[in-house]
This record gives sequence, structure tokens and C-alpha cells, in this order.
Amino acid sequence: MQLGGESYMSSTEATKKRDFVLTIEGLTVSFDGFKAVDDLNLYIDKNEIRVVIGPNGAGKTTVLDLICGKTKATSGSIKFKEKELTKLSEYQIVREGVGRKFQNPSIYENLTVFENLEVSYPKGRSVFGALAFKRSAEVISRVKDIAKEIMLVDFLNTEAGLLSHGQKQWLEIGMLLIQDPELLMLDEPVAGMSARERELTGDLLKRICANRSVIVIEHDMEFVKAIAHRVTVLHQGKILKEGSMEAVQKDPKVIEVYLGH
Amino acid sequence: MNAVMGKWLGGREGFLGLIILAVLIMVIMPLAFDIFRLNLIGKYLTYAFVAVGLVMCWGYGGILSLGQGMFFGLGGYCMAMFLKLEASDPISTKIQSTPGIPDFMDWNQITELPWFWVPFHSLTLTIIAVILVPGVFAYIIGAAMFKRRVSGVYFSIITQAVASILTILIVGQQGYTGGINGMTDLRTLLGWDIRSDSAKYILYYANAVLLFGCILFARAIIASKLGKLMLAMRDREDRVRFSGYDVSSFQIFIFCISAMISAIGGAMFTLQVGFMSPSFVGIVPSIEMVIFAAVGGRMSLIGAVYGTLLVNFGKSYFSESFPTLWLVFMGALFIGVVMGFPNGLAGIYVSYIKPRFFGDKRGVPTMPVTSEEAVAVETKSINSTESLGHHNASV
Amino acid sequence: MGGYSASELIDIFSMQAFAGISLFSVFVLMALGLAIIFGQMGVINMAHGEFLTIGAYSTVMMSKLAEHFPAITNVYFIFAVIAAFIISFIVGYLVELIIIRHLYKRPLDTLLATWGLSLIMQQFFRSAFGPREVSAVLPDWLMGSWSLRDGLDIPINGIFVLGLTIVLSGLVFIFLFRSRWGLKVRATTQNRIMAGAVGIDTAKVDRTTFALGCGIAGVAGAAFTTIASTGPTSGSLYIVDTFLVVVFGGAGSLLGTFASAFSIAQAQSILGFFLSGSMAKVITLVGVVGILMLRPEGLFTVRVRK
Amino acid sequence: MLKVENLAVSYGQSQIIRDLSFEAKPKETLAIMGRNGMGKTTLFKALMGVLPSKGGKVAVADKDVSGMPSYKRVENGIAFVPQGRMIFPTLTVLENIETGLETAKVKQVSDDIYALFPVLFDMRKRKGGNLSGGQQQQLAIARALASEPKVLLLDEPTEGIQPSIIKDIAKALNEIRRMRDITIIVSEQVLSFTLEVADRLLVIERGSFVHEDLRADVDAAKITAYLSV
Repeated sequence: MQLGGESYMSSTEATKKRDFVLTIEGLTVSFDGFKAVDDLNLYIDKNEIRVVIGPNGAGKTTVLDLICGKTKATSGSIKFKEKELTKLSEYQIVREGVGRKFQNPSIYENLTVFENLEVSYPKGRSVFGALAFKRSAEVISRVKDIAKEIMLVDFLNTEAGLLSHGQKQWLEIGMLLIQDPELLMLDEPVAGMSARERELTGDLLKRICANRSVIVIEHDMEFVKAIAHRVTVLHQGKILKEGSMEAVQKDPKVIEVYLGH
Repeated sequence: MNAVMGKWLGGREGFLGLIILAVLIMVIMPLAFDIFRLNLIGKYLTYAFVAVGLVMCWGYGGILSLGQGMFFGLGGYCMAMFLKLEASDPISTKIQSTPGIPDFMDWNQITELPWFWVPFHSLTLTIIAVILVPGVFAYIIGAAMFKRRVSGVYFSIITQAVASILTILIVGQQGYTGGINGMTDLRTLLGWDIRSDSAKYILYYANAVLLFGCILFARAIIASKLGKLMLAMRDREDRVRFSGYDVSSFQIFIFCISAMISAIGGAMFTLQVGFMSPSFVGIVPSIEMVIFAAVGGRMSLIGAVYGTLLVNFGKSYFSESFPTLWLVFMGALFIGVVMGFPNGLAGIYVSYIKPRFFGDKRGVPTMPVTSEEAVAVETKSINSTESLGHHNASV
Repeated sequence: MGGYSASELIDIFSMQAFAGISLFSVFVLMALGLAIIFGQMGVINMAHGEFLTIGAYSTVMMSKLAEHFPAITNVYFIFAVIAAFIISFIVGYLVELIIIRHLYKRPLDTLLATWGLSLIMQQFFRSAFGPREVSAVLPDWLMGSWSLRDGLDIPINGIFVLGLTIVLSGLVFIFLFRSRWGLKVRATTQNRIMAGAVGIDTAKVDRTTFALGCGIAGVAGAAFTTIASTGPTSGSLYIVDTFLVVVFGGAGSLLGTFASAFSIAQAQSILGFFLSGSMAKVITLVGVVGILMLRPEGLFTVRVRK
Repeated sequence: MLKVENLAVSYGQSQIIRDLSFEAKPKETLAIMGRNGMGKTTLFKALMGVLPSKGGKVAVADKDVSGMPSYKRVENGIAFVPQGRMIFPTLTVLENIETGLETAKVKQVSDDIYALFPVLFDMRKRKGGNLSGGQQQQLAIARALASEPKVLLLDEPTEGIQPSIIKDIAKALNEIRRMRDITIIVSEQVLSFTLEVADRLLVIERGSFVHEDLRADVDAAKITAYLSV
């Protein structure tokens, strides 16, 4: 186990007793012999906000890719509430309640904000369900609620391609929220945002993190301080350190990786 | 116009477009042309079914099938088998060594009607087969390909290969299919002479009505959540997948729909022209039908009809007046449309005609070829040896 | 296969295998060019068959020319091969310049545009050389066959074409893997943007590579004249098969291209003896498509991470 | 040697580099520091012509290279060691270096490159993709040097590399300055490395420079604050 010295769990037995939302054990993925993620163990609690930091190329995005099924693991297991995710395909993982926001805003530029949210509404996901799907009052009110939450209520009929970069990030978060996932994974949600947008996004994340678990990859340390419950530092596909923000910041290994002292 | 109607008809503008097209096809053309020419136009309009199908799967679904002739042909052959059986009753074929079977079977020393011909004694079963046979065939190809995430040019090449296999098979199995000549000498439908002028008029109108039916059906799909998902998939396939949708099932569906629409066209072709042959099945006709959709605008259902008519009028004009130039014209059309007008007639309408007369720019969705996309592509490739999908475009 | 004795079967297999070798050679030469173009630039060149036709017509023209000069009848074919290469290369270069370079990153559109190009080229052939098929007069040494033993004759032109294919493949190999130019081509294929950033003019590399692929198709055309007569649509008959060869072999893998050309040509040829030609082709193609459905990345491609 | 005036770069609507100007003197080593996502990589890609810029001017040795494609910029004396190395994985080490010779006058790999990185000579027949991260970094630098540049751009050369190799890279960069008349611009997050190689430090934040220090009087605390965890 590589949970670092100050980990609150010290034995496998202890971890098994706890009721984790996400249990990753022995996860490894290698590309052409290069191990991007190396025998990783990671446990996410209910309602926890976990921030993953680390230098570029440390394997942060790859871990999210593995959880959501975009990349298939070479070995290891990913359990989401007793369900093994490594055997499921992407859409099945989503239906289990795992939502993923990509690093670049991944929205449908040709559709309006309303349509973006409507398309993400978790009803009518089969072919014939989609054909029969009706824009009911319930859908409309849910879309409006989400739009309010992500500060885009005035842009419902705007083509998404015309939004600002920050607004696009919010829209993608909204597209996840409308599915009400139990585990939300956000890859650099404030990258490319203005200071004001960062602030608003921080508040947004705090609001939406209630009643669900969240994994965030982020570089903006102010932002990390503001939201993180616990921080995991990845380095070369392994966990270098895990613990509170203060503990991580003081850790000599972490300082070396970041600052090279 | 209530909301549901509006959706189906594509709003006020779409409704107008349909009315104009309907007047052109149902009123102006029958008045302007004699029955010989009108029958020819009817034949062109059967190709328009394929073009409409291509707008669905290529324009909206991003799936370029180069084998749509297969489905046109399968539909046409199903209909032809029924008509052929009717034309081969024991009395008309009593000079054959085995009366009661189609003439080409007799010439190929076949003495008994093959089992797969038997259901085509019934018109009901035939009509079901016209839709179902190509549909199932498309489902098999689509399921095998899309479930394994084969797409883009690989899919195109494989559909092409399948079309060529089917052609060779039809040509090679003369005894069962009529071979290279196809099924000819089709005369009556339940005793009704389909070669008479009045029948030609009726079939022309039936064909037009069916075409409009298919366009409305296609519009209903495009207007539904499924249609939006198709656009969404073309933009961001991964986002759709990570919103909980099984992308391959949608691709299979749209491919099957386009196959079935094409098949209706094929069946109507057989009825109006009186024969079906392998020359409508293979690669060449399949790609020609792609150009119909491309000229009309790969995202426009109505455009597909105009594109089909325009290219075919051009074809008959050129092949009558300058027979040697026909292929050059066709080739130049391919190159010109792809390079100069990737959104076809509909694109020209949206960017030049409409702003001038209606002062409105929104309308037919077009293919995104923006510089922004190009940047995204470049950024992706320079970072391609980085970890998955991890690139710095959002710095 | 009842009714044949074991030794008869061996002879049949050997003869059909050698007959298949001519087809194999044409496939390899066509596919070599196509594989380089597709692997390098992701361009689907539907007019590739027409470059074969160019090569074939140049060979026929050279043969007509040689009739007036009896002294060179025996050697003209060598010059014909070179001429076929040069003419196809130049046409390919111009095509890249005028059409292809505007369509990179839109592979489906290159497919349509080059199809249009193939129609135009076919019409040009028809106008220039007439709709009927023409043949090159082959030098005597290319005719006839070599009798290994009773019941087993190996046609000489087949051996010659195979030799030509081997030599040309060797040259392509040297060009790609042993020359500075090949280095640029490979660097560009692997990472176009980085290749530009180390100083390689990638647009020029693309143009030359495209032209080279077309030139090789031209040589395929010269080889083609030894086994069949040439008409305006001769090349287009091979285009789908060649694409299958490339895709089946795994795009970008020369070894895969060889293996798949060999298996497809041999399957067609050997099956062709026992079944009708068209059924042999159907079974071969169905087999290829079936295998591709199981292994969409082809026979030899290394799995690339997406 | 390198002069950048009012450079602006955008992805779609979001402007990544805003109105950026700076100049690097001959033989100077300049470090551009900043956290991930602050625009370092975008700046380098724009300098290299890999990304289109929306405005501004880039000049090498007084020659305007703005608007040129990348390979022309290499001809005019810029060389690039990108983030993540981007070596050609299936080319051998020797072939990788040789790709850089395209614009060089002498079409042979010069001896000083091997003198700098002896390990590359030993491994010249191996495939680039089979090298370790540190060796790949050396290879990428060697490839860039092969084009005999006037200006060498290195984007985060220490990223994902073990501390021991980082020391070697710093040594190599100082050696390169001694051997060749060359201006080096390096982007970094690691302050200790920067202090070993750079004459001057610029800190970039959200696409603009916010701080400048000469090595002699670096305000380490301040820069650490900009970079800090």
C-alpha cells in the first residue's frame, strides 16, 4: 500500500471495513512498456472532495480515464460501490453514477445551452427512448434549475459555441450535474478562467459537492486550498503523498517534486 | 401550426421549403413534361430516397457509406422478385421446360423455385421484405462495425467492399438472380399493368408521396432528441458516450434507417422502370448517389432531392448532347463540390441567397470546418505522445 | 476436392500459386503506393487505379514505339517501366499540388474528390486511346513458360513481374529506411508538427510522397500489361481490392501489406480453380471483411494508444 | 537575438497570450517561470510557428519570422525542445538527431553533440522510444542542436525527470553556452534548476509577465510564491 506515512489507514483490513464510494487497488496501465499508472491504490469516501495534484505527466488524467472507462487498465481493480468498473463500457459506468468532466470544455458547440443540458438529461438514453423523448415540464424545469446553478440562465438560447471559455466549463459541469452523479470527476475545472470566474467556480463546486463525492485535478493551489478535503499527490504514476493540504505542502518529497530543492 | 407539427415540418421555413418542393414535383413537373419524361423524373426521384438516407447517416451521423446502392438494390430486387413471379405464371411460361418459374431460372437448368423465392408470392410479405431485408443486412454490417468502433474511412472502404461482393454474387448466381441482365420483363402488379401511361402517372405520384413521407419521417427523427444526439456525436463523440449513451446503437440505428429509406426508393424504381439489375447495386452507383447528397448539401433533406434532380438532369443533358463529356462533368462536380462548396446547394442558399432575401443566418446546420477545430487538432497531435487526451489547449 | 490424386493436387496448387503471383505482384505494387500515401497522409486516393492505367498505357505506347525500332524490341520493356514511373510520378505531383493538399484532415472528402478525379482520368483515357482494350507487344523472352516437369508449367512473365516487384519493393525499402528523404517521410508520418519544428518542410515531403506512391502505381501498370490488356477502366477494377489489401494488412505496415496481398491473391487464385472465378472472389472478400470485423486494425498494425 | 513584440495567441475565444513583449540578448539564458496552465507552452508553440498567433511580431537576429511556417523558422535559427520531448519513437537515436540536420550546412552529426551526451553515441542504433525519460530529453536537445540554432527553446526540460538527471541537464545547458554562441530560453517550474542555468528570470501568469529578476538578485521567496504548491 502506498498511502504515505500520515495516511489515516494503515492496513488492508482497515480499508475493507470502511464504506468507500470508490476503491482502487493495484491499478496499473502501461503504454508500450511505459507505466503511466503504477500499482495505484486510492480510496474515496462518501461526500469527500479529493484533489489530485502532481507535475505534468504524473498520470492524473490517466487515472480519471481509467475510472471512467476511456482507458482499459492493464491490471488492478476499480470498485464503485461494490461494482467492478473495469469490466463495464463507458456508458454503463456513467449509468452507474460516475460523471466525468474533461480538461477542455467538451460541449456541443452547435447546440444551444438549453439543448446541451436537455441532451444530457438522463432519460431517453436508448435509441427508442431518445426518439420518444418529450420536452416535458419536468425536463424544462430541471434544465432551468441547473442553468441557474451554473449561472447560465440568461444564455439558455445561446449557441454553446458562442459562450466564453469559462462559461463553457460551467456548461459542461452543468451537463454532468443534470445527471446527478454520485461520483463527479473534474479535470482542471478552472483552467483558463479569469480571477472572477475562478471565484464563482469555487463557490459552484462547493455547492454541487454536497451529497456526492468529487475528484478534482487542479494546478491552481489557491483554488485547491479553498475546496480540498484531502489532497493526493501523484508522481510518475504513483502516490507520493496523501493527506491534508497543510501536510502535503510541508512534505519534503512534494516540495522536491515541485520546486526541485 | 402547433408545436408538434412545427417540429415535424421543420418550422415555418422548413414548411415553406416542403411546399415549394411539393408544388414543383406534384404540379409543375407533371404539367411541364410528357409521360416519358415524367417517368424519367420519377426514376430520378427514386434515387432521391438514397440521397435522403445519406443525409441522415452521412450528414447527421458522420457515417459515409459507399455502399448505399446495396440497399437500393436489395429493395428493388425484393420488389422485382414479386413482379417476376407474377409474370412467370405457368400459362405464360408454358414453353419452358419447367413452367411456373422465372425464365432465367429455366435457362440455367433450375427446375424448382428456390426456397427464398417462395415468400415473394405474397405482396404483403414482399412489402415487408423490401424494408426488412435491407434493414437486417444494414444491422449486421452496422453492428459488426460500430460495436468495434470502426468508423470514418475504414467504414467507407468496408461498405464499398461489401457492395462489390454483393454485385459479384448477384452477377455470378444467374440462376437465382437473373445475373448481369437482372430481372427484366416485369409487367403487372396484382394484374394491374404497370407499363401503361395511367399506371406511370399513379406510380409517379405514389413515389412522390412516399418520398415526402420519408422526408417527414427523417425530419421527425432529426427534430427528436435522437437528432440532437446525432449532431452532438458528430461534434463530441466522447462527451455523448460519457453522458451515458451507447453511441454504437445510435450509429447502427441511423445506418439501418438510411438503408430502409434507400430500399423504398429501390422498390419504387423497379415499379416505375420495370426492371432491376446489378448495375444499381455496386460501387459506382453507390458513390454517384453520394454526390447527389453532396451537391444538395449533406445536411439538407430537401437539398438532397434538388441535388439528385440537378445532377440527373445534368447527366441526361450531357450524355445526350456531349456524351464524352459526361464523366468529366461528373468528376468535376465531385471535386468542385468537395473543395468549393462542402455544404452544397443548401450551403449556397444559407450563405448567399437567404441573407439577401430574408436577412437571417440561422437555419440549415452546416458542417463545421472552423479554424478553431484545426487548432484543436494540431494541439492534439503535437501532444500525442503525452498521456491520453491530455493536452494543453486549455492553458 | 475429390477426383484429384495427391500429386495432381500438388501440381494444381503450384500452378495456381504461380498464377496468383502475377496478381500478387500487381496487388503489392498498387498497395505499396497506396499504403505509403494512406499511412503517411491519411489520404484515401480513389484515383490510384488510374495511375496504374497511366503506367499501363505508357507501356503500351512504348511498345508501339518499339515496333518501329526492331533493335530495341527486346529491351524496350525496361525503359517502359521507367517511363511508366516518371509519367505517373509527374501526374501525381500535379494532383497533390492542385487538389490533395487542400483536403488534408478531411479524409472522407479526399475520397470523394479523388473519385471525381478518377472519372475524369478514365474519360481522358477513353478519348485519347479509345474505349477498346489495347495490349503491349511483349518481347519474346517474356513469353512462354518454363516447364518444371510434366503438368507443371510456370509462365515466364509471372516470374519477371515477381522479380520486378521484389526489386521495386527493395528500392522502396531503401528509400524509406536508408535514405535521408525516407527519414523525413518517416519523421513526418510519426509526428507532423514536430517534424516541422525540427526543420522539415512537411508540405514538400507530402507532395513527393504522394507522387512517389503514384509512380509505383505506374510501375504496377507496366507489370499489369504482361498479364492482361489495358482499357480505360483497367485500374479501377483493382481499387477496392487494393484498399482491402492495405486495410487488411494494417495501414502503415509494409510487411502487413505483403502478407495481405499474398494471402488475398493466393486465396483468389487457388479457390478460382475449384470454384467459379466470381465465387472465389466473393469467398475471399467475405473472408477478408469477416477478419477485418474481428480485427479492425488489420493483421500487422501495432496497437496505437488513442 | 530573439525579439518578441506584442504577441497575442488565442484558442477560439479565450486569449492565452496577451500582448506579450520581451527580448533575449545574444548568449543570454532566459528562464520563463510559471505554473501549469499559465501560457508557457502556448508561448513556445507560437514562437515556433506551431500555433498561429493572432498578432504581434517575432524576430530572430533582426529577421522577422512572424507568419513563417515552423520549418522556415528553423532555417532562420530557432530550435525547439518541446514539452514531453516528442522524439520520434520508432526512429533510431541517430535518425532522430539526423532529422535536425535538414537545415544544417554540414549533413553530419557534429562531434560536440556526442561529446555533450556520450550516452547518445552508445545508444545511436536503439529506437528512440526505448530510451528512458532523461535520455529522451538529451536526445531532444541533441536533435535541436543539430540544426545549428541561434536560439534554443526548451519547454520544461525537467518535467517528469529524476532529480539526478536534472543536474546533468543543467550541466549540459551550461556546456552548450560555452561551446556555441547561442541564446537559450527555457520554461520552468523548478526554481533550483533555473538558478543553475538562467541569467534572467521572467514570471508568466495568465499570459502576461508579472515579475522579472536577474539571477544575481533573485527574490526566491517571491518566485516561490508564484510557483508554490
